[in-house]
Amino acid sequence: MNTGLDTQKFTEERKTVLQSWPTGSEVDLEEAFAFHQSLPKKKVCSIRLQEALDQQVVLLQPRAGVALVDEHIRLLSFLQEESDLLPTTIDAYTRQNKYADAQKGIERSEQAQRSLLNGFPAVNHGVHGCRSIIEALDKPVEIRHGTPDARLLTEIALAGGFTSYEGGGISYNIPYAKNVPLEKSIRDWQYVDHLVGIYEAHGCSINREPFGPLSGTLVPPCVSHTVAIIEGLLALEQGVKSLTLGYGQAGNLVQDIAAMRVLKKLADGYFRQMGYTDYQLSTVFHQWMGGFPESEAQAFAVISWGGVVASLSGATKVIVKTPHEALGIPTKEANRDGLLATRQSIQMVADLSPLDTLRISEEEELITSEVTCLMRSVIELGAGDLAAGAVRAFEAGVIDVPFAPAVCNAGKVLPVRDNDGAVRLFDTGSMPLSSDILAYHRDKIAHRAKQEKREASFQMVIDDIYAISKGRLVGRPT
Amino acid sequence: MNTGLDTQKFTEERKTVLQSWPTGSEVDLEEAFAFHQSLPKKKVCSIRLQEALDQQVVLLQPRAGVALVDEHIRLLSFLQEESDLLPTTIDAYTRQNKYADAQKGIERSEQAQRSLLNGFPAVNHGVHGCRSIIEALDKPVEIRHGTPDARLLTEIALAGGFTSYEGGGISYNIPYAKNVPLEKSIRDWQYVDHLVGIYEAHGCSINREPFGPLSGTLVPPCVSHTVAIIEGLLALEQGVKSLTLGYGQAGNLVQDIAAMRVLKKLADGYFRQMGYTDYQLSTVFHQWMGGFPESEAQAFAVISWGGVVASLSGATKVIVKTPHEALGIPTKEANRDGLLATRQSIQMVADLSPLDTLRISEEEELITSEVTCLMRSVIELGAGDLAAGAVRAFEAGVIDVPFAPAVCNAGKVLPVRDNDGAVRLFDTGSMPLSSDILAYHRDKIAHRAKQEKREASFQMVIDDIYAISKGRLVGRPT
Amino acid sequence: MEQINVVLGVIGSDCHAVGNKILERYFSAEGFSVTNLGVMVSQDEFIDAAIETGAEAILVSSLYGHAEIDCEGFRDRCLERGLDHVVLYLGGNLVVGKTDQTAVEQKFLDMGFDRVFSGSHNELTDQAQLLRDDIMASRNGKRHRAG
Amino acid sequence: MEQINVVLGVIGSDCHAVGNKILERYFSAEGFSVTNLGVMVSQDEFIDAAIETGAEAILVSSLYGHAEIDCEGFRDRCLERGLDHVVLYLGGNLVVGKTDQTAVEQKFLDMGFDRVFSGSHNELTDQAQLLRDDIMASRNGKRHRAG
Ligand code: B12
Ligand code: B12
Repeated sequence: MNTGLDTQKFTEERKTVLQSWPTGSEVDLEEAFAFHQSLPKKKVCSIRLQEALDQQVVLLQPRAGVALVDEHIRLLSFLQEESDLLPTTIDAYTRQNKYADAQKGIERSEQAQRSLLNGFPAVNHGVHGCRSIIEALDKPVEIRHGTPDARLLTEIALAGGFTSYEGGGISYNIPYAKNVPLEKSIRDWQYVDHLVGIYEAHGCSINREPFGPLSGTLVPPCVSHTVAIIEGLLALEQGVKSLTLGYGQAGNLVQDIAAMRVLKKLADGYFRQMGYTDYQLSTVFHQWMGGFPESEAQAFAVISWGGVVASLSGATKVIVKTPHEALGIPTKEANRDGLLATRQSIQMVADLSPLDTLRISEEEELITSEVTCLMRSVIELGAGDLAAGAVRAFEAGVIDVPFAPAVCNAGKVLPVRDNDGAVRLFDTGSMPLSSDILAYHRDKIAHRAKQEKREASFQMVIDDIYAISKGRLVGRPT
Repeated sequence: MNTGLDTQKFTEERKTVLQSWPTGSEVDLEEAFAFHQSLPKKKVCSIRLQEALDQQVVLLQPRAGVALVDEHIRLLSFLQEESDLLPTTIDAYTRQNKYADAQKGIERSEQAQRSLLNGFPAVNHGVHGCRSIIEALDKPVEIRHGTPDARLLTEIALAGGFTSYEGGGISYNIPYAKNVPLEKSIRDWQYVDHLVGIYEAHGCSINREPFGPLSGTLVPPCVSHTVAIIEGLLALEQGVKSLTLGYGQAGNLVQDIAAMRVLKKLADGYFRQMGYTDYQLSTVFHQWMGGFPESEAQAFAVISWGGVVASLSGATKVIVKTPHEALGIPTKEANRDGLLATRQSIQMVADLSPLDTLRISEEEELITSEVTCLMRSVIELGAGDLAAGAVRAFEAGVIDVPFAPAVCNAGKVLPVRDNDGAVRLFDTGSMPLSSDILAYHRDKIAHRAKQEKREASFQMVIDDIYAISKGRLVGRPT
Repeated sequence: MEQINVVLGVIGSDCHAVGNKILERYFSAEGFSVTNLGVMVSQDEFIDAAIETGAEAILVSSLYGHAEIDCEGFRDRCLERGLDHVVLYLGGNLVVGKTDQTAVEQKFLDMGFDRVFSGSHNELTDQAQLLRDDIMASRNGKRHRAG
Repeated sequence: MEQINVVLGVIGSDCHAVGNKILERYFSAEGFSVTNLGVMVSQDEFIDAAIETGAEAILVSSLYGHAEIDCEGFRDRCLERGLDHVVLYLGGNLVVGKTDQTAVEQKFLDMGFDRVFSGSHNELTDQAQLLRDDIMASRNGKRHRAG
């Protein structure tokens, strides 16, 4: 299945996709290309990313989405000043293709005069709804969601003028779905990437961003990096040209800097090895994606630390949390405050030359070896078909995302922090890591257990899950 | 003048001091010793500091002080939960010995039902007022002020049961006064230290903390370290046993960590060299002391970064700012929020092993050489009398604090940031630094000037002064 | 101790799995026999499982903000399907946005939930004890209704 | 350009020196002849210096929160001492605590200051121009009184 999709089959499939909800009929590709070509440079995501790459600055992007178009435009206009890139976060019904439920949410939001949806239902609002967003704003806007089958959403969003699109067949299935087979989501995302490829072929640049953080909860860098590299390769194969690979802050400074530094190196290595040379690659750092503290002051500290690490790790962009994170969808003011704190943090450390510690280099080597083990296995399992390799890798537990809801994920791996707070593997499940790597993880965890005078256990994992929300990185016994 | 004060002269002087305001008559030393000896351990500052030194944790201390006793107790009780050490910040009239003005402030505050003073007028409230504070709280309380002649305030505060006392003959003159001769303030602080020595001799532990940040504005570490070491030596000579030396965050991670690491090493070196062995030495890191951004979200980022660096630099305690810093004396909620953000920041990085970068070691060496140059000159100028050496050093501009208001400070030195954001010397005035050090500073500044395509100038200094309040560390041209 | 069956899950299109895994472990460790349906569970799936296992309580989570829509009519549906005495608990981030928690909890109590735990940092402390008590009360025909 | 003399300083027991040094530079660069009294200046010291130098404006800073007490009666004192036409400016953190800035400014305008710049991050942009205009108006007997 790992090939550029067949054009004729794709065209047939498109018909069905576009017919699955009335707004599908609004999509007209030729007209859409013209719209994209008419966009001013400042609204095109990949152009803005290139500037950031050249200038080595970090771009800020919030999350935001509400039920109604006008309200959503007001929200984004408010956030625009403090953002470099804008989002349109899609609601959870649309993510599950429940457009009728989304419609109910729109109606009830109109009645209630407040958003009852946790995001913007782009399919229901259609191409015209999307266009009014793009037209009203002065910066690139990205669709951010979590949709296993995003074919219709992509059709409408791209025709609607969005120049950047988050997601992937693995990263938008494993953490976001329960019963969707991985073959299906990967196939549906090949459709998405193929469509993006068509836009690219017509001179319309669409940035694609696999979702790095996965379950957002103690994900070891080697797991999310492997997924990011696979999704990058799958996208390139369909003709994608602008890629942003992501990583969710794990919390330990050394591990986070190392992870971000090798992410780009590793990806470039695999991309070139597979024969791709004509692409733009940037990185995105997600501020802490796990449970937040309820206190806004403490949340600001978490956000600020995320800003600092985004900058120290050389990310191209950072996805910004808000002081309301633990409580609910943020008000626009809380959202802006997250941006303000993040920018201040970034700019206070932006002038610092890269940290030159030995421990960062060692951690870079470790992650590189780990990813090499996993990728080797994925490639072997695929026997020339990377998509098939990915599916088999998940079946075999070669890639195993902690705390993910999807049944196609083995769920045997258990991460826990070491004494320095770096995420290590307590139970390595079936991940084919070399014996010296396994020993390294074991030793690191044993060291912590000894410091805490207790056995490493599931309780220690739970303590680590709660830790940041209770005010610290490592969940020590009290 | 640099000797333990003569007991008889001291006793005579005390009489005059205690008579300078009616509440002076409340002081009874024997009764005060008994009160101190009756204090539970948790209220004694040096005991709490020793715990922190042993456990290698950072203690948090806010600033707080209002006009009226009850209101002040309510304020500190509110802050107590989130603090490890408590403050009593003294108002600016008391600092200038204007007790009559302070009295007016008390009366007007009673009328207005809000504090019209920027701190707690301890002299006016007397020993009994102070005692009610100490009795009402469960943690050590320190007097924090900025008083060139603090003799009466010290008498009342120590008799009142405070177990920690900030200030020094240099650090509470140069940044806080205009026309007070340095001989006089140093002499008056020898009185203070002598009194502390008497308490120590009677088994009552009083922690002494020279004020590290000085003008709080681009102070090069070598300047504040030299002052801290001199004040430490002057205090030890009068019998002080528990010392906390301070440093104000300069903003560049490498320079700040290096500065904090060498502060303790250098001080221990000079103390031992001068024959002192029986003392407790801890350090205090002040979160950013210069102008703050007005936005509370941005202020939180500054505060959080200060918390992170306090922890990474191994401080024993940190003095915490609030999100209201740029605007005015904080509400109690804003004050607590500063503490919450700081503790979250500290605890998120507390588990990280010390950073092992070469650049930190190089910066440590630089600061060590600089301080060695300055201290050598001070000791030479003193010819056996350190206090005299200090006075002459300021006369000669050997020590020169940037942006200080005191006329006894040369005011020729001009600091500016280098391209990494470290504070360097643009105009070195008359500071006797070796030629290679001078060349280093010159080169670093030239490098920045080149990057910014402009000459280093006073405008660059001004840009740096404003920078943090405008959202970044280095004041680049826009 | 006698076995008490309960059903656990995350309602609607909600994929938040972390809290669910911890809740399963907590209530199991506290002696309940837990049927965990995981994430993305519909009202009918909850009720089917409760009937099948003879559960005395259904523990519903909703994190993603759509509880108002997803939980509507849950109690009625239980009654319709013959679950007269089942204890209904709800927890998580129940509405879209930061809101006054007491008002939020009242809204869901009015919908027929027996207890509501809103706000995210819901430390698991005495919830198992409350559940045991509520189930006992329900057996004696006194179903607890807070508020 | 003709020389205009102004007096600058920080009032009361206030030691904040940084802003003062920048203000000196700013107004000098803008062509005023500035007599900077530095920090901790009493009302009478300001007035003495203004009389001595024939200053047409007194620029007062107060950062530390005691402006309400320190500035009381400043305008009357000027009049008493024969400074009928002097322009009075005030800037800094004028009251204790974070407060509504408009109300604060009004309070000091009512005290007789011609312009009040409160809040800390007072970017120096058009203050020199305003001062020149106000001094001209004052020469023509029209003393500006905002508010
Ligand atoms: C991690 C996370 C994710 C991960 C989830 C990975 C996974 N599959 O599990 C990812 C990144 C995939 C994700 C996705 C989304 N998320 Co999310 N997510 C979070 C986050 C940061 C932490 C959740 C968590 O794991 N906490 C740790 C666990 C241990 O705590 P818990 O889940 O709260 O559960 C405890 C308690 O609530 C309580 N409890 C829960 N249920 C019950 C029931 C009973 C009976 C009892 C007694 C107790 C109880 O006990 C649990 C254990 O202690 C929260 C914000 C936060 N809390 O900081 C947002 C949050 C829950 N997510 C949110 C949203 C909106 C989404 C999305 C819709 C995306 C979007 N629009 O931004 C999608 C969801 C799509 C979908 N279909 O559901 C919102 C919900 C908003 C609201 N309610 O107003 C939150 C609050 C963030 C925010 N402020 O915007 N998310
Ligand atoms: C650095 C600093 C100090 C240093 C000062 C060193 C020195 N000698 O200069 C030290 C540490 C010594 C210090 C001490 C104290 N400080 Co102080 N300090 C600050 C701080 C952090 C920055 C001030 C600064 O230099 N800013 C940079 C300069 C460039 O800006 P600026 O001073 O605001 O001046 C500009 C504008 O205000 C404007 N402006 C000012 N005057 C005028 C006049 C005119 C006519 C015009 C047009 C414009 C104008 O233009 C200036 C140049 O741009 C501020 C808080 C902040 N702003 O972040 C607190 C602050 C001013 N300090 C404060 C206080 C209370 C004190 C103390 C009393 C201690 C205490 N209780 O906490 C003592 C003062 C003792 C005394 N006798 O005065 C408070 C004042 C509270 C209030 N008003 O409600 C503040 C606001 C902090 C706070 N939130 O509590 N401080």
